[in-house]
Amino acid sequence: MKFGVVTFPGSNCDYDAFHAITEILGEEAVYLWHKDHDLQGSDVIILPGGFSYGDYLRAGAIARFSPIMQEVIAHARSGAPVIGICNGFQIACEAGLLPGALMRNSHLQFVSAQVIVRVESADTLFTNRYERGDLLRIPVAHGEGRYVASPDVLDGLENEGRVVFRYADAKGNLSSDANPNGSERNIAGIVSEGGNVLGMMPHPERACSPLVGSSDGIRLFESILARVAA
Amino acid sequence: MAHVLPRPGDPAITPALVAEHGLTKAEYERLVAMLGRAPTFTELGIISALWSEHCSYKHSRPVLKTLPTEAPYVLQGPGENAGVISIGDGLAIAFKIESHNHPSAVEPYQGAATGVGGILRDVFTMGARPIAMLNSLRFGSLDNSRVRYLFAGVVKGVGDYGNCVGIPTVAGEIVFDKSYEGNPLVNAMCVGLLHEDDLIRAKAEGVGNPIIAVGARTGRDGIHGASFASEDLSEASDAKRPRIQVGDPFTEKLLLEASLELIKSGHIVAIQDMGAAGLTSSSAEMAERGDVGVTIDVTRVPTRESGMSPYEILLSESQERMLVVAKKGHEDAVREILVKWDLTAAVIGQVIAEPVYRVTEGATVVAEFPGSRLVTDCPSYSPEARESDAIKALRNADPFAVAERPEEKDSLWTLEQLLSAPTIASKAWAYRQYDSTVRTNTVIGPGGDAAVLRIRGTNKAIAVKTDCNGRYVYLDPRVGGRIAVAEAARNVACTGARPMAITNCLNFGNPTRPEVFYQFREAVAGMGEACRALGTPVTGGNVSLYNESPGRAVYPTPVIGMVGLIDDLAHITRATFQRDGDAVLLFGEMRGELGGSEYLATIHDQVLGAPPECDLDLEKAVIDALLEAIRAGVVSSAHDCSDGGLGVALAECCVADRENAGGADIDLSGWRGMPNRAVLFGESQARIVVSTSDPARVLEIAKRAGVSCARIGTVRRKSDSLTIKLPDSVLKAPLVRLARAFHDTIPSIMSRTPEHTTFDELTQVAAH
Amino acid sequence: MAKFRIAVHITPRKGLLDPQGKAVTDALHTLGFQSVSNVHVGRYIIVESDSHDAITAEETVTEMCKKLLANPVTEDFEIESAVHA
Amino acid sequence: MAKFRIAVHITPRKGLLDPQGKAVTDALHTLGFQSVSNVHVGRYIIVESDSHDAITAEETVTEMCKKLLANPVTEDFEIESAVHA
Ligand SMILES: Nc1ncnc2c1ncn2[C@@H]1O[C@H](COP(=O)(O)OP(=O)(O)O)[C@@H](O)[C@H]1O
Ligand SMILES: [Mg+2]
Repeated sequence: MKFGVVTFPGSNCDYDAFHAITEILGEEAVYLWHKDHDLQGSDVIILPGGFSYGDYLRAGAIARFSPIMQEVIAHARSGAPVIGICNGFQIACEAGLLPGALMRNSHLQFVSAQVIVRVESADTLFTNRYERGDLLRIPVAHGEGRYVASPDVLDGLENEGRVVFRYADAKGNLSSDANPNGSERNIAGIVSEGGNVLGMMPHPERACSPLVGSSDGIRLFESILARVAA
Repeated sequence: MAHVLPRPGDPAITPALVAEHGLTKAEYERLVAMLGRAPTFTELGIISALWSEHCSYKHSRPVLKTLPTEAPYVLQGPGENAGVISIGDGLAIAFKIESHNHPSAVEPYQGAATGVGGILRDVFTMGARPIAMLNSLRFGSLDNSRVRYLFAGVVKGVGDYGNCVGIPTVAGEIVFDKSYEGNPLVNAMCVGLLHEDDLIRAKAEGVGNPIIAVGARTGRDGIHGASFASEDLSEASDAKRPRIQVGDPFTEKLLLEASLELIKSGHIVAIQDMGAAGLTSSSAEMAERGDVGVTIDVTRVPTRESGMSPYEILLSESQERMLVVAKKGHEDAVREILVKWDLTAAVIGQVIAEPVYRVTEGATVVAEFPGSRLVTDCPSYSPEARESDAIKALRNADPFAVAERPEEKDSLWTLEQLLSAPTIASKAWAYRQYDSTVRTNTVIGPGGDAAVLRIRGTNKAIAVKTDCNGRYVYLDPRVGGRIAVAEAARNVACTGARPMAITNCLNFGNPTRPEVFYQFREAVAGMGEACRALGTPVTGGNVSLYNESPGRAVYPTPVIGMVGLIDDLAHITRATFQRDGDAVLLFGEMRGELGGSEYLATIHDQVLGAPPECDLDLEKAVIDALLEAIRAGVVSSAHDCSDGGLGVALAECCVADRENAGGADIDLSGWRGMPNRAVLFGESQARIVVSTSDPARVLEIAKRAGVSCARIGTVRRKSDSLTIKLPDSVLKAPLVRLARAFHDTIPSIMSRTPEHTTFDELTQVAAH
Repeated sequence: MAKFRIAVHITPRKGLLDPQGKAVTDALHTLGFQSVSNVHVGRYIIVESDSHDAITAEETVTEMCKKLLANPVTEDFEIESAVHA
Repeated sequence: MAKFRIAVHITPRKGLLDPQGKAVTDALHTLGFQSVSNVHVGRYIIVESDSHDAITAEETVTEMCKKLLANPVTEDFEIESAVHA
């Protein structure tokens, strides 16, 4: 399968995503330059972390208008897989591919830490290789990761099983201490109505080798392969 | 030589103006002699920047020359933007440390941020991709709200800039001491990775080659930052406040990618950042290194504001700018690469055969100096050096004459006091704001003895750390200088790395004061001794003098940035106890030295006594023995004894990794006749706490190396306390109390302060 | 064509948690400003733009707000009348 | 005592680099708003505070700006006249 990793001028996790796909997953990956209009036949698009345009004004606000995003949005609307990680999540929300918004962390500080996320639904395109309730150790690194949306949107997400990951403690409880940014209902990741767009603040691409602390992120990428293979 | 006339509208050169530019009468006469005439205003500005301490090293150069700089693997020593060492496999590491003390004292957030930006550029202009940032910070007491404000602002500035550019900040040190109250130290270090063949030097070459200004436009900010960095902090710097620079990490990221692409493209011959003294020093330094002449037309420099004078354009310290010497005819190719990254490039001059440094404003010459003498002919001083009698007296005072406090009967009380001393306590409050995992090379991040980064495509890793105990250097500069290097070496060795080379940042007071210059000379001498003994040459660094707030100099603080190499990923070793039942061993000798200790400072508010002895042969032997044991695969953890001595080191081995805290049973009762406080909190050097599954093997390795090594206990992962048998009592320390003291202190101090919500720290932080 | 300055106020949606506002309120209290009951923190954006007349200038800036300057999910915006720059 | 609302505008000091303003200007251009010549991004802060009269309220807020709300090194601030909340 072919993964397209979008490189915005200020992306800085594109490299990590690229290596996770090629080295760990052993799949093909290409970088997609933000000024191009060509997805180069990618099956899966990754909007990587970073500071796409310095994240001035609002994280992701400017990036969503770059040329490549027209193609990415079309790709998503056609039902094809798109993953927005961290800054990519913010861009996906700004672009309307996912509901809600990501605001400044409630404690107002950038937070870099290994957090635990609980798998809330294991039958999505991105989590079918996990079990519901699995606790994953994945790093977060962001200043604007507090997920917000109107109560009815939040209820909708929950009722439709579109909340994929929540911040939890080592025992799996959704305590507020386990919530690194004040996200509503401890939400760490959601999928779109069609289930083909995933947005999450934690960095699965940074959790693909025990050498650097965790390999819990690998199965997320494997899930996509499994589903498409099936 | 062209005929240079004063520029209409420029102020006339008066003694007052000369003084304002920080030039002494003698220096002015030197300038006139060099020119054979009176300088123009523009020329005066250029010289005041180039002859400032920061750029000229006029007080430090002769002393720096005494440092060892060579080893077979050193590819680039001092003299370039960064030092470079080979790590095999055709790969090399570029690294450099630099200070941004004075700007940070005035505007902590921007001061620290632009400090990070500057050192990043020094590294990627060598052709290296930055892979890690470190820092070394000094502040006054956190009880002072201004200090908390500076601390919060600096940490946020360091974090936001590195986070945005996407370079992990992986290690550093933070020390709090009254001596830094009015003059914090902010040193930033950058480490980069490159292919040996991509190494490029900032050396102008090739007559006729175009000189191109790249990156951000030139504004009026930071004019005379270089000379600003060379003055005492005082009202004078207040007046310069509006001159502070603002950093733009986003542009820096573009500049980083564009520069690396330029270097690979082969279209350029040299590249250098416009750092201190901006266009002036970058162009002059490149011309000098290449021993060629240059001519620059300021009207071609892209400016942010209209009506900027040549003086302003030459001295502006606007950030995120580079100077490039391209190959003639490749201008468009260069421009193309920059356009791709939305950056501008403007040809502003060229390399010429005539040995002059010439600046024109359109057709008119506004400044001209004879060739490279501009850089080489700067003044050089060796001021008087005399040790202060007061400090000598302090050193000779007997630490054991300091009476114990009644509370000390309970050693747990003392241990908790030390663990919660901000200098010793966990710095997670700060490094949680640093992205330490981006680029996924970080095997050991902040919190360990040293940070460890794997080198992709090899089975190797590097270990990096910054270190300096200014209190030791204050009490005995020679010994303190040695210890700074030895401790840094020990720290990287604890992770399994062979110490390779250092960069250094010499933070001292006003060198024209004899007691300060004595400290400088002696500390550098001590560093040199240690570097020779440990085989870690100096590849570069930076000098920051005049670190004084009215009246008082900061502790002399020669910060060492050490790089070590791990040949096999399997050798990577952590600081905390790992396996239940492991034997706990102590490498090195118990000398019970309390002089200059954290114990005296924290518990008794005393800074006195001779700092611990630093036996460099022993240091080397201990490091070698430790590395042999690690390579033998029998070491589960290794942690060196530093601030707070063995007691604090053992506590850290148990609770530093809070999620995986575990206990241990330790027996130190063998050191009879040594007071508890000396056993527990003495800071004798060359000591390392090791846990191992095969004590016999480790003891045997130590024996062969002639290093004393003793079994002092057993790891008890399931126990809820650290138990230490002392000569005349038993210390039973519940892990929860140790953990609370160590982990909760700084967060609770910082949460009771409003300062960390001041708005300059609420400036853009975004996601990642 | 003439140059206009248009000021825009962007404020967090009512009802949304405003940690900045709260942090500042607390900070002000600690600094001794007890009389403060509430603080709201928003963005203040000044756009300098060429236009035929003030009306058109304001319309254009309204466009900018809808498209980029404000996030419809979390923010409200308000445009001050254009003045000659 | 009465409750007043005081609005404060905080802007980056002239002459200092304004990366945010520059980024937004560029973005607006790519969005087709070519007529934009310049954008400055600052903060808009509304303080609700009890005070005897408007004058005192404004003086207090000026104090707040000097102490906390504005960065004396990099920013300028401007206070609008207090209104009854
Ligand atoms: N303490 C030091 N020891 C060795 N070399 C030093 C020291 N301080 C400065 N240097 C070297 O002098 C040169 C100029 O230093 P510096 O002015 O800090 O460089 P930059 O122009 O990047 O600021 C650099 O090559 C640096 O490595
Ligand atoms: Mg440099």
